[in-house]
Amino acid sequence: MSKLSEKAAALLSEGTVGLVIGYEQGTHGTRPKFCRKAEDAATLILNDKCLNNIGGYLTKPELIGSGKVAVTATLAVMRTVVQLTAEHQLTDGNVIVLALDGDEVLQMASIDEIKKWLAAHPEDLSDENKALLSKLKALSREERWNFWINEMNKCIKCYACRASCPLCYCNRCIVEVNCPQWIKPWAAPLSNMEWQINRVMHMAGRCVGCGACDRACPVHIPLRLLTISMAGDIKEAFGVASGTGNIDGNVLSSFKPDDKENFIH
Amino acid sequence: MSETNQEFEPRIVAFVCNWCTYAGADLAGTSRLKYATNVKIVRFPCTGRIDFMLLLKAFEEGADGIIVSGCHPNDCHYTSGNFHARRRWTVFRGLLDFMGIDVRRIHFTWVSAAEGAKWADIVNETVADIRALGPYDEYKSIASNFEKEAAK
Amino acid sequence: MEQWLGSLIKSGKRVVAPVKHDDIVDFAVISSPAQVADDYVQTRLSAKQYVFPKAEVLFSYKKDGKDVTIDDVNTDEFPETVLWKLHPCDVAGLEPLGAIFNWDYKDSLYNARRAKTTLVTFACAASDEYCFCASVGGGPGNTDGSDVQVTMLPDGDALVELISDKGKALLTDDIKGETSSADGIDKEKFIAKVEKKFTVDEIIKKLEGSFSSPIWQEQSDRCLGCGACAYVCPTCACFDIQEDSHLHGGRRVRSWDSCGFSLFTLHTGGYNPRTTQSARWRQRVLHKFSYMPERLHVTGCTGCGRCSRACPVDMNLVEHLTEIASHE
Amino acid sequence: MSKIGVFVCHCGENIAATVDCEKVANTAAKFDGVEFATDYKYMCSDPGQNLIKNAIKEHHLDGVVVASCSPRMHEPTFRKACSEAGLNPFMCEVANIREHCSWVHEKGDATTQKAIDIVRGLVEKVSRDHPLESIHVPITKKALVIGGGIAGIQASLDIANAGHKVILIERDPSIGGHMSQLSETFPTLDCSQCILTPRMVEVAQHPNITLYTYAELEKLEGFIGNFKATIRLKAKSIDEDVCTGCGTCTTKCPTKKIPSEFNQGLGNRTAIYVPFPQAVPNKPVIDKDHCLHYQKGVCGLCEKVCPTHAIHFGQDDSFITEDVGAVVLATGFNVLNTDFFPEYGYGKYKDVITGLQFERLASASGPTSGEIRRPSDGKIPQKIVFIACAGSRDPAKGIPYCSKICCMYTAKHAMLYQHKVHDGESTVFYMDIRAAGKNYEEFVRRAIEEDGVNYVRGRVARVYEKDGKLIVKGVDTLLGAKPVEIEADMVVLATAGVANAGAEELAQKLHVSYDPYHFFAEAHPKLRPVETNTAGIYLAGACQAPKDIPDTVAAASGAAVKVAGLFSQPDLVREPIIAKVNRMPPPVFSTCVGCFMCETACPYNAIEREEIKDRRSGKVIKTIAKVNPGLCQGCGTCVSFCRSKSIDMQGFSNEEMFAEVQALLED
Repeated sequence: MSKLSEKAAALLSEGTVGLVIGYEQGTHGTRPKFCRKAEDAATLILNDKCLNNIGGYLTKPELIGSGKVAVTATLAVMRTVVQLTAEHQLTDGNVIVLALDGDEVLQMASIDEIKKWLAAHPEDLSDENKALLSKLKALSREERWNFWINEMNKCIKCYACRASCPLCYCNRCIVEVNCPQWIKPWAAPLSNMEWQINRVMHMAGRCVGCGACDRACPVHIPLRLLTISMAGDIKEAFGVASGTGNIDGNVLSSFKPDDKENFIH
Repeated sequence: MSETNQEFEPRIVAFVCNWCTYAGADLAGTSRLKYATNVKIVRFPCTGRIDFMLLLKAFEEGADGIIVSGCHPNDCHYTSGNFHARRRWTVFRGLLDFMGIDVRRIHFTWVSAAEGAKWADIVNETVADIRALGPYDEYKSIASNFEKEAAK
Repeated sequence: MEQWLGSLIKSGKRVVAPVKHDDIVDFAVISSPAQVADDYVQTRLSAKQYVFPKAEVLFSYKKDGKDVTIDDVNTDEFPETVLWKLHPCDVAGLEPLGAIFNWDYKDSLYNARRAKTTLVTFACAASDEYCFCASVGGGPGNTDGSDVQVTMLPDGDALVELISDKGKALLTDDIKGETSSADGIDKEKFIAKVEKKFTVDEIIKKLEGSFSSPIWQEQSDRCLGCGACAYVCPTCACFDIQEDSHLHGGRRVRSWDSCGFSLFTLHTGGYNPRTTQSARWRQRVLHKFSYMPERLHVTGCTGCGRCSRACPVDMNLVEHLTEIASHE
Repeated sequence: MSKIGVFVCHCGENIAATVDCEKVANTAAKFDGVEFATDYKYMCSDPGQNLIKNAIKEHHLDGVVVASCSPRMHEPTFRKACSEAGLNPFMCEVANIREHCSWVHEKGDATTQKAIDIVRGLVEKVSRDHPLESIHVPITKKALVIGGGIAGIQASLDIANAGHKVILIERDPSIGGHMSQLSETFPTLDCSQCILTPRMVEVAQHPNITLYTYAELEKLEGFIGNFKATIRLKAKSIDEDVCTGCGTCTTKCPTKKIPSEFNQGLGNRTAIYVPFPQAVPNKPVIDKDHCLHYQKGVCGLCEKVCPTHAIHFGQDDSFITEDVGAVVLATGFNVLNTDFFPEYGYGKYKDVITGLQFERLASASGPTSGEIRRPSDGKIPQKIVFIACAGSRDPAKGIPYCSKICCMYTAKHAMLYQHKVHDGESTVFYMDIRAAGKNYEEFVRRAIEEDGVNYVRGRVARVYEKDGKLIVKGVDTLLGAKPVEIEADMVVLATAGVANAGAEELAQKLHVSYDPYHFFAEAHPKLRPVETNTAGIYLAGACQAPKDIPDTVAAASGAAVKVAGLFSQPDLVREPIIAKVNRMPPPVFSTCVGCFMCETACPYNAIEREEIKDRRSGKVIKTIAKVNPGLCQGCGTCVSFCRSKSIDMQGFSNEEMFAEVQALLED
């Protein structure tokens, strides 16, 4: 049994936690794994192929119950825990984060510890993403419009982007508001685009950059580019990194009197 | 799209705050300044209240251009609504531009209660700019369709 | 084949076939035989959108002051459509779909579209580990429901089975000269093999009394509650009806919905009978393998494997059904 | 189905000259939901208003659109008219077809069409409006004043004299503040204590004022009219009810060498002490940090000598809570007196002192009984230099602002010096002389012309000691930057006025804004100078910015009037144009998920947390946001910020604004 499995099994058998959420090998790639008994932990794995952001499960009371829970965490999951805590969706100390430092299992129980670890392990945009982003930005506006409308035309409104996003935890999403009907519920280029604009705007300053939305999309719309582009804009305009669990307010719920305003006349 | 069409009368909606720009537009009226009829004003308590979705809805309903206007920084009746709005517009504008929506059609401006003349100028400038850009057919073409129109 | 397809396109019919764009293959209206994709196992989405669109207008209305006029959809304007290069499992999906849309109420829009659609299947040349048609009563060479079935032969020839009158009518004059008898060709040799992992009867039997089984929770812990599986599924028929209303008129629109969404069963009063994802997952499985066989006498699953391919968290239906079949 | 009435006003010719009002009314009559539409020459006139009222009754209207002048002009008029006819006033909207249409466009179809569009937008809005009721908030008619300097004293007395209860808390053992430390005051040179102490006594004796000295605000909860203040009463180690203030203890206390705060370190005090002879209350406290009993467990002399057994060692801080309706912040300021001026040798040379220390030297009650003697050797300085703007107006020191009072008190100091040391020589280095105030300029001129104070315009670069003299090196910019060097016996720095210690912490406790220098921020720099952004919390005096005594007293009276005005109402009536978090039946309760991002967006701290509990078990089911109707001012920032659209705004709801935008564009 791996050290990770041993640690998870121990936490469960000691009763420290009632649930360990981790990853196991699935039928095609890795997948989330829920361990409620020590023996469930035997198949846990944690490596760079673990791409689902399992931090999203932490906000589902039907899965979590009221006790403590442990989660085996990639950096993206750690950022998620930090951001969710800042947004009052998790209580600091109620989530134990298990991470790997080489072969060793790290157990982090406080947000400060996780933040420290994250600060020591910065993640930059992949070269592929950087290239795609600059390619799109180099296009003319009309070309970008055509590119995105083609993408939006593919969308079937399955909301896998929403369901896979750990920060889309609203009980009622704006698309389910019908008084007024902000966004038409059917799949159509305009309503698909409006949905994405809303989804992305709602991620402003919050997105942890895990890319779950993008990977979940069954019709392969490159959704990550939207949030990456926005996070870049935010960083440039306000000097704020997104998804870092700022407790003093989100980028859109705070301001500086001397924020840039070169587009306002 | 860039050809100038003198016949084209753009449809423009202005989203303004009650305390500065709405009052500034009132002042333009009491000063009997003349400006184009194309702009229709929607009154909000504060720029902080202006939901970005309302801008998209205006385009969906056929607006060719939009004005968003409120109190100058530090003049907000509610002290910071315009600061919040400014951040919102910064992020929103960047996203729209990235998605290829024509942000030249959205004019952001600060007009105080004393700037009646500025309001009249803003309206006339916006109407001229949008007239030069032409109708926003690109957006309207997707407004009621379930599928993107087949490429021609 | 290309010549035949070309003449079908020329005939003015709407021809829909698998087309590859970027890395995925999906059905699309084509204007040239060259657009048809090769070398793939399964389209990402099923062909159901051509009889049950993602969004469709049920009726529209105009308001003039205080007067309202209602316009029904003119079904005569629906195009004659040939669905080209379907898989047998695509066609299998139309049977449950038709059953749902004709159960208590005969859905005129569905039926009008379906009546104008001719189904040309290609027996599957390839399958993958997601495919399980054989376990749910189908097969890669199954001709049930097809109007025409084509089996590609190694030498470039094709075995064409004209199954229905609709299918026979599809054979254009210019192509008739190219045909010869197919006697003695063993189709099975040229098509993919799909293993039978369980039988529908086994599943139906196991599901009896399974309503309170812990298996639903165990299987669905990781389910995210998105609609991907339902929207790619050839038999899922849940829909929403909403208004597109404007000052001077509007339309009533039907669009896809999914029982996997948490608010799908939310009542106006605030009560939601399916509060957990496991209850929704159970509904999905029971609906396809219990309620539909019982009430509509069809299985709600074609074994196409699309749901498993689309699932972001590897909710693999074969794995889960196998587990149910072997569950004590 | 709505029954809306549309009333189009001609405004004489003001609208009718360019807009075809009849056409507007006729077109509106055909709008969906419009029951009645008409036009009239003057809708705001009595007959016009009666027209509206009668139509409401006759056609049972449930919504009204008046197309006329700006709503900023006559919205209250028309809403009142509707209300008189039995229609909820918030079911009336005003379409601005004068300022925004008839006055700014030429006569023509386009102008009439625009008027029609504006009316259509508001018809759609009003058909989605909801009747709203004004919000009534009860008021606890008792004020909390924080800080017992002249600002707090004045505010307390004014509020108390208006007939309301006041709780005054003061951090130090006595009220009086900085004003009690001053010798004479400009521009009249009357004795500070002589004018202040009667006020201090009045506070102590006022039946409406409860005074807590040696007390600090621990916590403030609630909102305007309904605050709950928790006050920490620091242990004084004496029983005030028993103590007679005889002073035996202070004379017997063996620990006598503690630098006196009151004398700015120029004199000493004991560990059990009364800060100054005129203190109110005139009863001692024990400074635990210096008391031998507390520090080493020995002594206890005061306890032995106290004739009334009032000494209580072992007393702990205690807490009281008070319900109050308003809070006045009067926490004052401080002067920079740290090692802020290495170039002037402050802290290094004993004879470089601050202006406040000079006040103590000049004060008859001070350590030198009012004689100007230098701290180092007690000699009377023959040459003295005053340096104005020590720190102020110096961005390099981080204080770009003008401290406002220094020009005047420096002139006063030089004048006092000349009055006391007739043969002395005084020099003032200054940047500019700012003497804007009644009799202020005359006062400065008097110092220069009558008392012979030498004013040199220029900055001092350095002060250093040489042969027992303080060498002041500066320049005279009026003489072409000619270097000036003065051998002084004493140097007085007019150090910058800065925010009081703990101001930032207090501001955060109270949720009031503050500027980068930790001075509290007023709600509006011109029109609301004594209010803060948090309703019910007011500002008095130098906690807002450096102020002299007259300005401080004026501000304090201003704040007191605000409090008295608030307390003069039976309850707080507010327009219901506020945000509201949705509530629905269980099990949903609300679509709010409690991310509380709105909390940081709200400029008024109006977002509270509401715990929804299981009725039987009391267990918290979820915590959601709740808008405090007393605090919300209705800006709507939270509404557009809320992702799940769980907050909406009454009067400008999402549905209303959405419909208006849609309708404006659908011509």
